[in-house]
Amino acid sequence: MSGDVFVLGVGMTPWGKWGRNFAEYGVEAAREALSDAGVAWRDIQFVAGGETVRNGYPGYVAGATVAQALGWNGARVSSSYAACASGATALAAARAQILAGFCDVALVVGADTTPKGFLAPTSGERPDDPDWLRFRLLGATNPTYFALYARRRMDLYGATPSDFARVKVKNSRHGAENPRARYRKAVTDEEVLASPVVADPLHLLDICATSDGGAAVVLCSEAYARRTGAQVRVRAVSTVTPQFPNTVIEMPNFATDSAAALAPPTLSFRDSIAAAAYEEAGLGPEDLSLAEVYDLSTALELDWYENIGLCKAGEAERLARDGDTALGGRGVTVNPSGGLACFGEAVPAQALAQVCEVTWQLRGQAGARQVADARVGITANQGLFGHGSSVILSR
Amino acid sequence: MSGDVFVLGVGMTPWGKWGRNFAEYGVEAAREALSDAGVAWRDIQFVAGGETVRNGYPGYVAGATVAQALGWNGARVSSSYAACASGATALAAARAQILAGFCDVALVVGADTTPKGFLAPTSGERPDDPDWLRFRLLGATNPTYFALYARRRMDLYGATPSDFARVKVKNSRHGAENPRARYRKAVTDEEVLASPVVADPLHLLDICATSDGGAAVVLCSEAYARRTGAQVRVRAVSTVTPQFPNTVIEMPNFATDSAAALAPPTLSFRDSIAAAAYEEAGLGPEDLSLAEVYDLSTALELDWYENIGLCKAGEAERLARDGDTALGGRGVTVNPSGGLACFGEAVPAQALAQVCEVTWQLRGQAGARQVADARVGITANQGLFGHGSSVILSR
Amino acid sequence: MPKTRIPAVGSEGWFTEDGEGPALLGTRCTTCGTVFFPKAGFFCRNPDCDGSDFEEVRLSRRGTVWSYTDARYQPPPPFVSASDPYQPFAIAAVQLADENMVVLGQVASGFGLDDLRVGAEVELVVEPLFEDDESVQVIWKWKPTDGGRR
Amino acid sequence: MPKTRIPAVGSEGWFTEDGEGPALLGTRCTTCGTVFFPKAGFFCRNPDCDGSDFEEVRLSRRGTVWSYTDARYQPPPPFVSASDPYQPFAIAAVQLADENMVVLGQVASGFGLDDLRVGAEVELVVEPLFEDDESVQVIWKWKPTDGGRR
Ligand SMILES: [Zn+2]
Ligand SMILES: [Zn+2]
Repeated sequence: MSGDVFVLGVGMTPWGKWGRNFAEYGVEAAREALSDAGVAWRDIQFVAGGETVRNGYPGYVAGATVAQALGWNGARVSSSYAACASGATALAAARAQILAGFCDVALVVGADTTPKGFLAPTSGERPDDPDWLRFRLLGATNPTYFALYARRRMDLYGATPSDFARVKVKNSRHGAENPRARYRKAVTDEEVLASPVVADPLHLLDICATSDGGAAVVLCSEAYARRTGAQVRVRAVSTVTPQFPNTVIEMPNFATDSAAALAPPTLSFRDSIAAAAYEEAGLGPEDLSLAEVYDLSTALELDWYENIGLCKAGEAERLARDGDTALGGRGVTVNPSGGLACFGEAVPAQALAQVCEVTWQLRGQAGARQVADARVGITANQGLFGHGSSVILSR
Repeated sequence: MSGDVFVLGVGMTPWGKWGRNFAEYGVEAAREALSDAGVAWRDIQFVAGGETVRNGYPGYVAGATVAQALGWNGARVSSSYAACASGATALAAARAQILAGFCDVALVVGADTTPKGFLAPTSGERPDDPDWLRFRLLGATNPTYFALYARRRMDLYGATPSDFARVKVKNSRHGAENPRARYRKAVTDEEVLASPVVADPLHLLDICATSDGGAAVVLCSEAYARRTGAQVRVRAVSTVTPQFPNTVIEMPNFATDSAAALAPPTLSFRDSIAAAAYEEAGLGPEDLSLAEVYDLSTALELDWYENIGLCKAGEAERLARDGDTALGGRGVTVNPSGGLACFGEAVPAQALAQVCEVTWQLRGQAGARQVADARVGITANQGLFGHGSSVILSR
Repeated sequence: MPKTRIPAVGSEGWFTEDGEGPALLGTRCTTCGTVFFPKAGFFCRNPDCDGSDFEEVRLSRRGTVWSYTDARYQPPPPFVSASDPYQPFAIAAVQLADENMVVLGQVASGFGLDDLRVGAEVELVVEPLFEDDESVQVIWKWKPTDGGRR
Repeated sequence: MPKTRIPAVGSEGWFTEDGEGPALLGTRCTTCGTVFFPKAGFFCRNPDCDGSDFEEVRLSRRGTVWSYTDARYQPPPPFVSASDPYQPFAIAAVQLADENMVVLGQVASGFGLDDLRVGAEVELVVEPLFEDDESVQVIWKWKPTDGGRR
C-alpha cells in the first residue's frame, strides 16, 4: 500500500425536491468539487459513480452518465450500487485505483432524484424479490424496521419519545445553519411529539424524508496532495458485510439468520462497520471531533452513538439529554450538518454528502455550524442487504 | 503499484436457459472457482459482483447477494454495473483492492438470468431514458446497431453475407468442443444463410441469443501466487470510456457526437479499448496466442479483428476466409470457446466468462479446443453507454 | 360460491395449517443443523458449511416479542389493504428460542400495540391478509398468548 | 373528428414542421459551437468547454447515408407498431456534413433497403410513427432524394 489518499475537493448541491434529472445534480456537484480541487475535468483519470436504480440505464451506469455529461474524456469509469452505502463503495473503488497506482486523481459522484412518499419497490409482480415480498406479505415499510429498533430501546433502556425528539431538535438546529440543507427551520420537541405517529413510537418528524441531491469528492494520491497542499486525509473506508449469523432483523428481511448451529459474531453487524474503520485508521472513538451518522430515524441516531463507540449500550439517551452530541456540547458532535433529518435521503449521494461535511469541518469551512478545532471525523451508515460503510478522515 | 495480480481459480456454469434465480448460477460458478483456486470461502476478503438489472434489489447488489448465499463471512463487497463490461469492471475493482494492499485474495462473480427474445428496457413510460426512447421512437433494437455496422462493412469493404456466415461456422466448430457452451452443433454457411433475416444483412444465426449463466474468477496478489504456484498473470484490465467526440453511432444513442467544433480522437472508441490494454501490458497484437472477442454478431467479430490490431481496416474478411482465426489456423485464434455465438449473452457474466476461457487456454486445460502453446490471450468487449473492456492475461 | 383460501401469493410453502396446527415451514441443513426461514434449498448459508441437503422443518409455534410497531398509514404497493378505508395493524418481531432466530409477522387481528411488550409470549396463527375476487389470501400472524391488554 | 397530429411522446421539441419545412432541432453551444442532438441544455459535453449557454439550431435537412438496415420482426415494447399485422421498416444512419455527426431515423414510408446505399443522399421528412385513439404521433424520417431504386 502506497500511503493514504487525500480529499482534494468536495461539492454538493442543495438538497430538495425539484424533479430534475439525477445527472444534472451529479454534474453540478462534480463541477463544484473539481473547482474546489483546482483540477480540470480533462485531468480526471477515474470516475466512480454511485448508482441510482430509479432512472433506467442512465442511473445504473451513473459513473458513465456523469462522465458523458461532463464530456467524454477517456477516463476509466465504474458504477457501484450498495444501497445507502453506494457513495462509500464508490469512494473505496476510487481510493483503491489511486493506491494501486493506476491514477493520481479521481472523481467520485453520487446523485439521485426520488419519488414522493415511502420508498417502494419498482412495479410489477416480483415474488422472487425479498424487497417486494416484505411490502406484500407484511406491509413492512422502511419505518417499520426503524420503529422496531426504537421500541426496543424503550423497553430495554427506558428511552422515551422525548429522547427521540431531542435528537431531531438538535439536528434541526444544526441544519438551520447549513445552506445546503433542505429543512432549515429549528423545531421544538413539542412539534416533534405533536406530529402524527407513522410507526409507533416514531412520529413523522422522527423519520427522514426522501430528497433530490448530488455530492462529489475529488480524491488524490499522497504525492499529488503534497504538491497541492491538500490537508484532509482518508484514514479508512470500511465497506464490510455481516458475519453469519446476523442476529439483528434487517431491511428487507423476514427473519434473522439462525444462531442455532453457529454462535453469533462478537460484534453486531452495525458495530463491526465502524470497528473495521477504526482498525484500518489506527484510531478510536476517543480521537473523534465529530461524526456524521445515518439518522434514518432519530432513535437510530442513538443506536449509532453506541455502534461507533461514543458510549456503551443503553447510554445514548443520557448523551443526548446532556447535550454532549450537540454543537458546543462536551462530547463528539454528531451530525453537525443537520443529518438526514435536515437533508432527507438521496441514496447514492448520501455517504458522499457525509464525507463533504466532514471535509468542510476539518478545513474549518463550516461557518456557524463549525465544530471547534475539528481534527478527526467519522461517517457511518447502513443500507439494505448487508451494506454498511464508515469513512474516517483527519487533518 | 505492487506488481501484477494473478488468476488463482476460475469457474463457470454451463450456459443455457433454465430460469433459475441468477444468484444460484453465481454461487455455482463461485464455488467452482474457489475449489479450482484451493481457497476456502472464509478466506475471501473481497467480493466484486457484476450486477444484473433484471432481478430487483438482489440483482443490483449482486456482490452482496452472492456473498450472502455463500454465507456472510464479513468480506468487503462491491457491485458494479457497466452493461456488457460489468464483469471486467468488477475484475478491475478486485484487482485494485489487491494491488492497493487491502486484501490478498478476492472473488469476482457475475451471473444473469435473461428473458426470451430481444433485450428490451424495463416496463413503464420512461421518456427520459434513452434506452426507452430508441425502442419507442425508432424501433431500434440491439440488432439494428449490429446491422448498421455489418452493412457498412459490405458497402465499404465488399464484405458479403457469406463472410459473416463463415464466422458463425468457425465459432460453432469451436463451441462444439466446449462442454459449457449452450449451442454445441457445428453449423454450415448454408444453414446460416438460410436462417431468417432479422436486421438486413444479418440472419438469425449471425446474431447471438440471450442466456442464463454464471462465471467467477478468484484473483490473488503476486506474493500469494508465488506461494500457491498460480501461473496466469493479469497483465491489463482496460475499462476506458470514449473521448469526445465519439463519431461512431452506438447503442442506445440517436446520434453521434458532433465533430464540428472539436476534431475526433485519433483512435475510435472501440480501437482505444484494446489499445489501452496493450499499453498497460506492454504487449501488442503480435504477442497474442488467442482472443476472446464480443461477437454480438458475426460481422462484429470481424470489426474486432481490426479493433484489437489483428489486421488493418478492411482486411478482416480475408483473415476469416483464410481460416487464420480458426483453431489450427495460421493466426491468432479468435473465440476458441465458441464465443457468444455458442453461449449467448448473460450480460454480467460475459466478460468474466472470457477471462475463464483465456485462463483455461493458458493453462493448457481447454481439451479439444486447446490453442497450441497458448501464452498470451486478450479479451475485448463493448457495452452500452461508453463501457468497453479488454483484459490481457499471460503465463 | 365461497372463496378459496390460499397462501398469499409469494408465501406458498412458507407455512402450514395441517393436523398439527399452524406453523411456519423452514428448512434445516442436514450437515450443520442451521435453520432457514424462508426456506433455503440451494447451498447452506453457514460460511463454514458446504452442505446442500436440507430437510423441511416446522418452526416453534411460540416465541417472545423481540420488538413491535404498527403501520399507521397504508403502505405503498405491492401492499394490498384488507379493508377500505385502510385500518392500521401491528407488526411484531418474534424471537424463537429453539431456532435462535427472530421472525417478523403481522399481529393477529383484534390485537394492537397495547397488547404487546418486549419479552411477551406470542403464538402463531394463520389469518386472512386480504381478499380478492376469487380468494382469501392468508398469511401467518403473531397472537398474544395472554389474551392481550397488559 | 380528425385526430390531432402530435410529435411522438418523448420527441417533443426534437423537430419542427414550420414555414421553413421539416427539420431536426438541436442546440449549439454558444461558447464552442458544438451541436447536440437531441438537445443539450445543461452543460456542454465538449470536455474542453465549460459553456452552459445554448441556442436552438435547425440541423441540415439533407445528408448522406452512413449505413442502413431494417427491422424484419416487430421490436418489443415500448415500440408500438403502426400496422397490424406488423410491417417491416428500414432504418438509416445519416451523416450530416455541416454538423459532422450521424443521426438515426426510420426511412420514409414506401422506401426500403433497395432504395438505399452507403453514400446516397437523403432528406428529412416528418411522417406518422403510429396512431392511437386520439392522435397521430409523428416522427422524423429519412427519404431518398433520388426517388429510390438504385
Ligand atoms: Zn449447513
Ligand atoms: Zn461548448
